Amino acid sequence: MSVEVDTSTRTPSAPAAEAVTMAKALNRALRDSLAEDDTVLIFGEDVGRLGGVFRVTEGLRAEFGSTRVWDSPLAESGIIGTAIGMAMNGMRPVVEMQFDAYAYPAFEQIVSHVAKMRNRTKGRVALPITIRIPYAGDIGGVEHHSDSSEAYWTSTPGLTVVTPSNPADAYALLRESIASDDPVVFMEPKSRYWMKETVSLPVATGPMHRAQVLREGTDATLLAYGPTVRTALDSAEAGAEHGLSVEVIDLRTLSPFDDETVSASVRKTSRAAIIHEAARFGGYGAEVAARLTERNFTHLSAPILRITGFDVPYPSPKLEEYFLPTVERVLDALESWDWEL
Amino acid sequence: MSVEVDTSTRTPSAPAAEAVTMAKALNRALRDSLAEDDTVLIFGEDVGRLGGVFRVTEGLRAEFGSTRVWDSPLAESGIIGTAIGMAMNGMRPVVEMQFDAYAYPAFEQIVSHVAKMRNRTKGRVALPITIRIPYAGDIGGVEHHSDSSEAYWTSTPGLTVVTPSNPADAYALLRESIASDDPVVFMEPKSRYWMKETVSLPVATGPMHRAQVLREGTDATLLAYGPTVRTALDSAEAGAEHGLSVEVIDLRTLSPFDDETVSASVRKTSRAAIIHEAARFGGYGAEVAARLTERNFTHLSAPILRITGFDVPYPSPKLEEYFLPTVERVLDALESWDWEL
Amino acid sequence: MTIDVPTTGRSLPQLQPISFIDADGRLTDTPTAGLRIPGDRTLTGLYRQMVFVRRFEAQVTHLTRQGRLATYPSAAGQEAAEVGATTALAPGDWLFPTYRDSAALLTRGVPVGEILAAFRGDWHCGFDPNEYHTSPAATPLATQTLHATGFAMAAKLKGADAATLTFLGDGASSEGDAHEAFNFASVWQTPTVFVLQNNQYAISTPLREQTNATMLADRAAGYGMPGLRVDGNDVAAVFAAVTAALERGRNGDGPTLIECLTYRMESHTNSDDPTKYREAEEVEHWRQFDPIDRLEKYLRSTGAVDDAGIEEIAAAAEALAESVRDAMNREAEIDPLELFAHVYAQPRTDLAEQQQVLEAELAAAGRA
Amino acid sequence: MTIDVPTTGRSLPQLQPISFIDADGRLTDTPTAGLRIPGDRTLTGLYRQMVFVRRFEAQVTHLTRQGRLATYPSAAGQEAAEVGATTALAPGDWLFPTYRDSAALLTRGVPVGEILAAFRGDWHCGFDPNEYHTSPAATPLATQTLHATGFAMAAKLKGADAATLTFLGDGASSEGDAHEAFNFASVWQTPTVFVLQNNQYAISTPLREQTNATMLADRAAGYGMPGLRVDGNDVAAVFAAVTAALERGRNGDGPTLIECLTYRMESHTNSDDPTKYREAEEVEHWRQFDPIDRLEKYLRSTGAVDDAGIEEIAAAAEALAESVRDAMNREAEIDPLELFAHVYAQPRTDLAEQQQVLEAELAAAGRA
Ligand SMILES: Cc1ncc(C[n+]2csc(CCOP(=O)(O)OP(=O)(O)O)c2C)c(N)n1
Ligand SMILES: Cc1ncc(C[n+]2csc(CCOP(=O)(O)OP(=O)(O)O)c2C)c(N)n1
Ligand SMILES: [Mg+2]
Ligand SMILES: [Mg+2]
Repeated sequence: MSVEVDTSTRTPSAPAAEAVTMAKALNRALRDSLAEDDTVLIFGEDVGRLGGVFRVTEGLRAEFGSTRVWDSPLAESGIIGTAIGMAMNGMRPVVEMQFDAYAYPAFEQIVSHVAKMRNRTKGRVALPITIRIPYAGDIGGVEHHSDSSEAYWTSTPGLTVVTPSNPADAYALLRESIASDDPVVFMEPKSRYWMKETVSLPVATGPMHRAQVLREGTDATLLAYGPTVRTALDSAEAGAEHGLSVEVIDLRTLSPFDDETVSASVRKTSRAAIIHEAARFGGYGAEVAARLTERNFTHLSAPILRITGFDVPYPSPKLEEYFLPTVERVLDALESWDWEL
Repeated sequence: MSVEVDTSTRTPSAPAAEAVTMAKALNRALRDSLAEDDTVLIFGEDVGRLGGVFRVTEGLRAEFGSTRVWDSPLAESGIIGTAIGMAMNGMRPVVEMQFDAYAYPAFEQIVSHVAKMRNRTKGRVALPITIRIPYAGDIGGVEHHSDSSEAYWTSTPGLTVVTPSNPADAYALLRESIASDDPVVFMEPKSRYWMKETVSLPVATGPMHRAQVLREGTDATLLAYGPTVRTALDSAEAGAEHGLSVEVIDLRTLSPFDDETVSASVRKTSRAAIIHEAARFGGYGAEVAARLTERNFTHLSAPILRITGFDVPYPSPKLEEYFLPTVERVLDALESWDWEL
Repeated sequence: MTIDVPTTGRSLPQLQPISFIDADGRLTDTPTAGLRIPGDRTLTGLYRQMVFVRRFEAQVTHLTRQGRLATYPSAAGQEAAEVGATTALAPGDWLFPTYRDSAALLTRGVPVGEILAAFRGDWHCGFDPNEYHTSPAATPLATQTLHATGFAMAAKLKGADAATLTFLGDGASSEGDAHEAFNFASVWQTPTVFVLQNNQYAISTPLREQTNATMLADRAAGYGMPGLRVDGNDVAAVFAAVTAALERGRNGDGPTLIECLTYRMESHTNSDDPTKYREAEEVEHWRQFDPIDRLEKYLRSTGAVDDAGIEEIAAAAEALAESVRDAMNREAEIDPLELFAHVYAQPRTDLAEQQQVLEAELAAAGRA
Repeated sequence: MTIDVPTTGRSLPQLQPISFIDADGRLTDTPTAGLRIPGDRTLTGLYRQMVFVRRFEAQVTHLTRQGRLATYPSAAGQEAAEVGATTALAPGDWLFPTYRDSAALLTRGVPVGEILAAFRGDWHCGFDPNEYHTSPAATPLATQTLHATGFAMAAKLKGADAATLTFLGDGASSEGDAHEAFNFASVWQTPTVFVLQNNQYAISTPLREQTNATMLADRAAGYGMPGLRVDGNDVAAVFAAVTAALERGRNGDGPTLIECLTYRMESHTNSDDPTKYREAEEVEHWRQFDPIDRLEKYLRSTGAVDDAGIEEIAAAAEALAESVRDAMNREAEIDPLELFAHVYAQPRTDLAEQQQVLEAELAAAGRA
């Protein structure tokens, strides 16, 4: 099942539609940003000659030269820390953390500086940095290559956290993130890098921070982002076979949360579940469940469910299938609700 | 108002009760652990000669010598990383991160190794490390000296997260943490370091992972931990003046969560709020609200409320009072509930 | 085995700290690695600024003891490093200071009230970094060394003439970020000068428990970067070394590490108790190396200053101290709602809602 | 200025890598910093193990291409560093390896199936660290250097005779953790040997974009620690240098940094494409420095091995390769419920509940 996104109205000059992967869409977004704005710089581990281990920066060094796109020494705190200095000097650095567990050495720079510089200086120093982080699992990666670290970033005031689930959004959200004057943690779902969609790039970019209803329904709302959007759509399809009309929302931006779109859906359906790969305890789903309940308590006929990875470290490849939230797990959750259909 | 904890039954050899601060109780716990177990080691920034910037390790280097208690070079990743190696070699290191924002340079070592070593090795390598982190604000500290970082640790599977609110608990929980074969992030509420309680140390230690009902009530439950326990107790007292019977629970252990104790209370009162200093979005309160709602939905007559710091970086000293959850903010929340008394 | 690596200038710094003026105010005969002593006019300016800085530190420490500031880390004793290094900067260069470097901010022209706003608890950074070409003072140790490197890299990419200077302490040199900054700066050949103020202590931790190296300047060789050790209490040496290093940077020759040997004469901050970890004699020992005394002696010996000049400077320093008292006597207007104003460029509904909560609380308390 | 600091042995390593046997199998006349060439019996053992390791790497790489392993980073070309360093360890010493060091694990006696469990995706670490005195192979770069330092510190505190050895790469040397480990080890004078395998690349990033230093061994001076640069493809040099460094450590003389100059002959892992960032000629160039060829020539020249001996070793290596195939043909039994078994020592209700969810799912799918 492929995600159908209506791109017809978003296309400015109607370039030819073609099947592009998310990796390619991201690559195109970087290319177009580099071409339009001289202050955009790309550096990090292996993003130059190699084009990144996921090939997202492929060809950019060749096209823009090694003063716009280059390989840095291997040190994540160094990458974020120098990006901060460049941003203070008028640049818009776009940096890659090779895998999300490898953003952790940069944690202090991200949390204590990237997130706080604007506030510290009463808005006088903006840090328009985009931190690209390939995240989540389902790629058969060895330890530390499949973390879902979004909760660390979403619980940090000052950061904007974005994650696309399909190529068109990947393009639009990355362009918007780079153009944003706020620092953005841009999380790329690794398992979706090679997902193809027929789309005419460039798509027009829209306002940031909006969730998107991908499928309408009336019985329950499934909330998902990044890698689990596909799971949600598949589950809605399977639910339909059981007579359930399930609405699916792709959150797209995790921080801030688009209450308007999501609460409207939840008030309509009265039941919702959030699906993510990360462990449940203290995961992003906790915020989603808590705030939806705060805002829609009397409209709910069941608690907001969290369908997530287990509260264990991300497992080795052979155990991934048991860890990751599956369509079956979603359907079990749907069934657990007390249906009075 | 001082916290009354019944210590009579917990005292083994009934030493004389005296007024001790939390800092002193922690100091005594460290002392007793060092005396009882040769493998206990204390090192970190300024924990030796100076006795720590909060004097929690005062006198320990003099008593146990510089091979048990010593000053390390100034590098938090180095401190945690070497503690890991020592633990692999049979030691029980107790290390201090001087302020919680200064645990961030050690984030990778904590999240990728401390939390995961046991699982990685199928239980063959345990890391009985206690990471002491002074946290939270209300001490007039300059930037980076008042963070509440608990959500980062509680959302990491593999870590146990503990925080005392009073001297007796400080003693007992620290002893238990050091004795635990699991790594423990031990969060010490800075604003409570000088709080005194009349207590006979050593108090007996109990099983870990239990919350404690500090005040019984029937109308609503206030959940708190560390620095906000005092706020909760004061609010309950103020609530009583308005005719509300408010139960107060000190969570004590944040991960795991003591569902038994807390759910029993929430089912009784049908209304609950969690109070913490950290920002709301993605804060620990989200987990509390989400899980209590999942488990007690039909027993709730209102959503679980979160009474927290705002979603902004921790402010400078002169703005602390506006940021921190106050008794007034708690009372406003209590009032917001639809009371049919 | 053939590996192409540059081998020029591969050496460790001289053991003897570079110094022009000794503790008695006389010219030394220490080798000075090609550096030349600044002229009397420059030295007189440096002297004047050191006197200002010392008076400033004393005044602020005093006000802090009175409870007018939440906390204060004084650089008393380190005036030569603070003033010598900062004065070497061109206006277009950028400074990346730490919490210890209020003296550098003062030298950079930041108004005293704006310097002290952070320590008084008004706001995290009280001045406009763009106006003074000076980054907010960093508290998380060594993090600013990477900002200085990145800023310099951007300057280099733009073809701008700006260099950057960052201070770090002996303690901070142990943090991973310091290493990463040295390495990035040297690989990228950025115009960055790392001024390592080795004041012998990181709070209570003495140098010998911080490093086993002969000197911290020895680190530089491991990055293919020049390293210098200077007498950090000789402002002439500091000024000359930093001026040359900035010049090197602007010429495209990359970064330099300069270790300034000095001593923290005061406690770490007002809440510290140094009697727990160091002897009074040690502090006394260092008084003989005082940076101001020796320069005064030297300038008197060359005739550059006389009693009248010294008095005029002292009087100006008094006026500065008074302006500090004045600034700290005026309470700053801080609007609690500013809590929400600067977190994001793009407004957020959550923050607007929370601002309403605070507005209601303020109204209820009769404060708004 | 009087600062008490040790000044003994303050120097940079010799430019010429320490080497006993050159690429043609002849004795070199390079100065060897007092090290002596190991005897023929030792060298023959090292030769044998290098042949095993090479066959092992080739076999595993082959199986990975066939899809039997999820990923594999081969150390082909680095056999001398892997084997020379690891063989120098006493059984009671501890090894702290990285993902690149399966060859070291093999040399340490870890069964092939247990080495490969992680790369096959069975479990993160397939062996019992306590049994082989070997830490799980670390993937987060340079983190293990601190573990090795801490372990050695504990050994020192206990008065135990154990030393530790940790491998790190040229890329990993740029991480903050490497710096912190060098510093902690030297301040604490722990018995730790840092073996830096400089194989010229960190994935695609060449050495010259990783460091501007003449050599990475130059880092050592900045920590007051001895640094050596050895020809990492001369197993005699690696073995002699590491043996001496371990001895130093055990004698209480602290850590040593040993840079082994070598080359990664294969791609970074099977999913890498090195044609994007290096020329085939460069790889060819390095073939002439092959660590096995030269030792074979040398041992033939001394008469320590002959055709028969070489054949016997090759045959044993074939048997090893077969055991690898066998091990990879046997599917490991992995119980999905083990997901929950090892996270905590103290059981948790949440995990018990979640285990029930998985049990129910398995039952529903007819799998349990
Ligand atoms: C990352 C980090 N860890 C710990 C601290 C707490 N701290 C503040 S100053 C200090 C000592 C710093 O010593 P040094 O770098 O020598 O500078 P000095 O204070 O002597 O100027 C410490 C440990 C901090 N600010 N940041
Ligand atoms: C902290 C961290 N950042 C990034 C990575 C991703 N990564 C794995 S291997 C590697 C290159 C390492 O190069 P080097 O240290 O030279 O070792 P080699 O692979 O050459 O043996 C990178 C960037 C990682 N594993 N850990
Ligand atoms: Mg210092
Ligand atoms: Mg390498």
